[in-house]
Amino acid sequence: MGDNSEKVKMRFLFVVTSNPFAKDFGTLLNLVKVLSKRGEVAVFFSGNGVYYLTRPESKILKDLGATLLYCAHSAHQRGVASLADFFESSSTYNLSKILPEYDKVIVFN
Amino acid sequence: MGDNSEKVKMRFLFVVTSNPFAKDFGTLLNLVKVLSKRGEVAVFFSGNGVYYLTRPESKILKDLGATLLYCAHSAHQRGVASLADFFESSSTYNLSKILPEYDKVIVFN
Amino acid sequence: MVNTLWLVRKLGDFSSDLVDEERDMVILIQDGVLRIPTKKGWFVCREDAQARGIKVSEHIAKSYEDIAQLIVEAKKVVVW
Amino acid sequence: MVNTLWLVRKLGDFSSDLVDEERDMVILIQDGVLRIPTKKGWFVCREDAQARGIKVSEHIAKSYEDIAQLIVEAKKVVVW
Amino acid sequence: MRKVVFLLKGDPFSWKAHEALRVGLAIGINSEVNFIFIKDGVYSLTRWYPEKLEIQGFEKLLENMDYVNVKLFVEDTSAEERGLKGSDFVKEVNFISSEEIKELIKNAEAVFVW
Amino acid sequence: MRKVVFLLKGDPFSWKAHEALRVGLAIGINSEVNFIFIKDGVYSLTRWYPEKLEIQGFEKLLENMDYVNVKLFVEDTSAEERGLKGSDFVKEVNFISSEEIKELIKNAEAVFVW
Repeated sequence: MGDNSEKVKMRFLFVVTSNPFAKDFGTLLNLVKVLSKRGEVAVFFSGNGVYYLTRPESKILKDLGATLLYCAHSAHQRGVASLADFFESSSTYNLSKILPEYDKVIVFN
Repeated sequence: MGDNSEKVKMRFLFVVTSNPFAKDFGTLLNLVKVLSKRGEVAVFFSGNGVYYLTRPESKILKDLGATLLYCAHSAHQRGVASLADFFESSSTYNLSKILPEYDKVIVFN
Repeated sequence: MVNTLWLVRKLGDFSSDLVDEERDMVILIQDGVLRIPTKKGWFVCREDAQARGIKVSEHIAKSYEDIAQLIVEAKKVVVW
Repeated sequence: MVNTLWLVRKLGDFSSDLVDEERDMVILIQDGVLRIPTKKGWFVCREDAQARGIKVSEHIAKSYEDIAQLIVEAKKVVVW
Repeated sequence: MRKVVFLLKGDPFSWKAHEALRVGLAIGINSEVNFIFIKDGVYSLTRWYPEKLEIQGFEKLLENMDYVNVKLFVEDTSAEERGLKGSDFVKEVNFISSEEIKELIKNAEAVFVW
Repeated sequence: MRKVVFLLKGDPFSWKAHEALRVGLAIGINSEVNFIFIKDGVYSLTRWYPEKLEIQGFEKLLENMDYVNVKLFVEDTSAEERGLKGSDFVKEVNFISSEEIKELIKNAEAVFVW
């Protein structure tokens, strides 16, 4: 993993299933901030993580340049809809497909 | 507390600040089920508890006859709106006012 | 009469020194039922144990109906 | 090179026997910083400690910039 | 006035702690609240920086506690074990023993555990 | 195929455990997943009744594990301490020691802790 870090940008994938009004929120922000300077960052929200779709401060992640994906199944189950157009509807199947394309996977459950 | 239980119906107040996709959900359901046979039940949702407003299964609580209140401030902060008309907008100030009217207070944080 | 009815969800985290052994009652609920109590005045929620496939002796089991009655009778309830 | 970079949020719950003392690094983050480590290879997130008003010796402090660099260099990251 | 006990037992730098104080402040308008910090919960009252943790500050809530029926307590052994003394807290607090907490809970009509 | 380890360490009868299995199943389509149950997490694989807990059942997820690259492991001491043996689990599991878990984590390219 990361053997080509000098040639191509390193890619970081976060998977977040914890609630946005919990302690992981600040940690995620800090890590996305420092890692987005070192490569590409994507965050996949699933489970209770889809509540990030409704927390206004989630925009900071977008402003840092991160790609924001969410599990449509989890969102539907929780009656959550994204009001923001910068969250992209996705699925755990898609997570499975993209995971091997990332150099580092960082999981907040 | 509860001295007049034979004359008037006993009143039970639940305060819930935990997430609906957590273990308290089933416990709350079970307790509301057995207590609503013994008196009046109200549930006040605050903090992460306002996510109950979006969980479809919350309707079971209503069907059991419980009054469902929520902290409008918490809901606003989380970008949560109730799609269901059986949740009544309220506040912690109102919680403060009504608390002394209840015989038993049961809190799930 | 029970003074405080303690409903305990997480045993590891519970400050059991706050329990008044003479007048209180403790009932383990949720995943609290995974640890069977041996103390006097401590019980296990029957349905919560059954739902988890945990066997509990009848003499320390309390049903939700029992718990409701205890809530009515106790001075107050503390959920830990 | 670090094999596994462990970011530990809850120390009480952490299975530290899974750490490879030779090749891994442990950094306490979030409320994990309330317990100052004494083991070799264990560090504390500087900003997380500062935000909580906790003082940490410089030789065991790692900033978020340090952590980012370690994430880049480590084979993988485990958040506990 | 109802006698209510609040027990904050952990997660001192969190939205949960914020919520505990916010609800406690409100309940204090119409009830008598003994708000007790135990275990890691005692850190809530120390000097820390919520804005760095994306959490709303507690100052306003703590300030307003003076105008309602809320009394703040810190468990003595919890403070001691963490090397915290009176001057480490942002507000004047009352130290209280485990035995006294037990007594307050015994006499309470409602208890909120956070 | 990426080598991925899943560690479920608690909350066996929860939406969190459900989510762990759901995500693990999906990841197992394109990666090699070693899904390890430790501590109270081992109860997830015993006979219990999710419908009584307002949780979706795990049967379907566990059944489908056979069609993807997911191998299920139960830590031996965690099972032993809880008096659980092979026949107590709803699926055939592999028992694994703490040392072997350490080895799997060492060789993994990504680790999901639940």
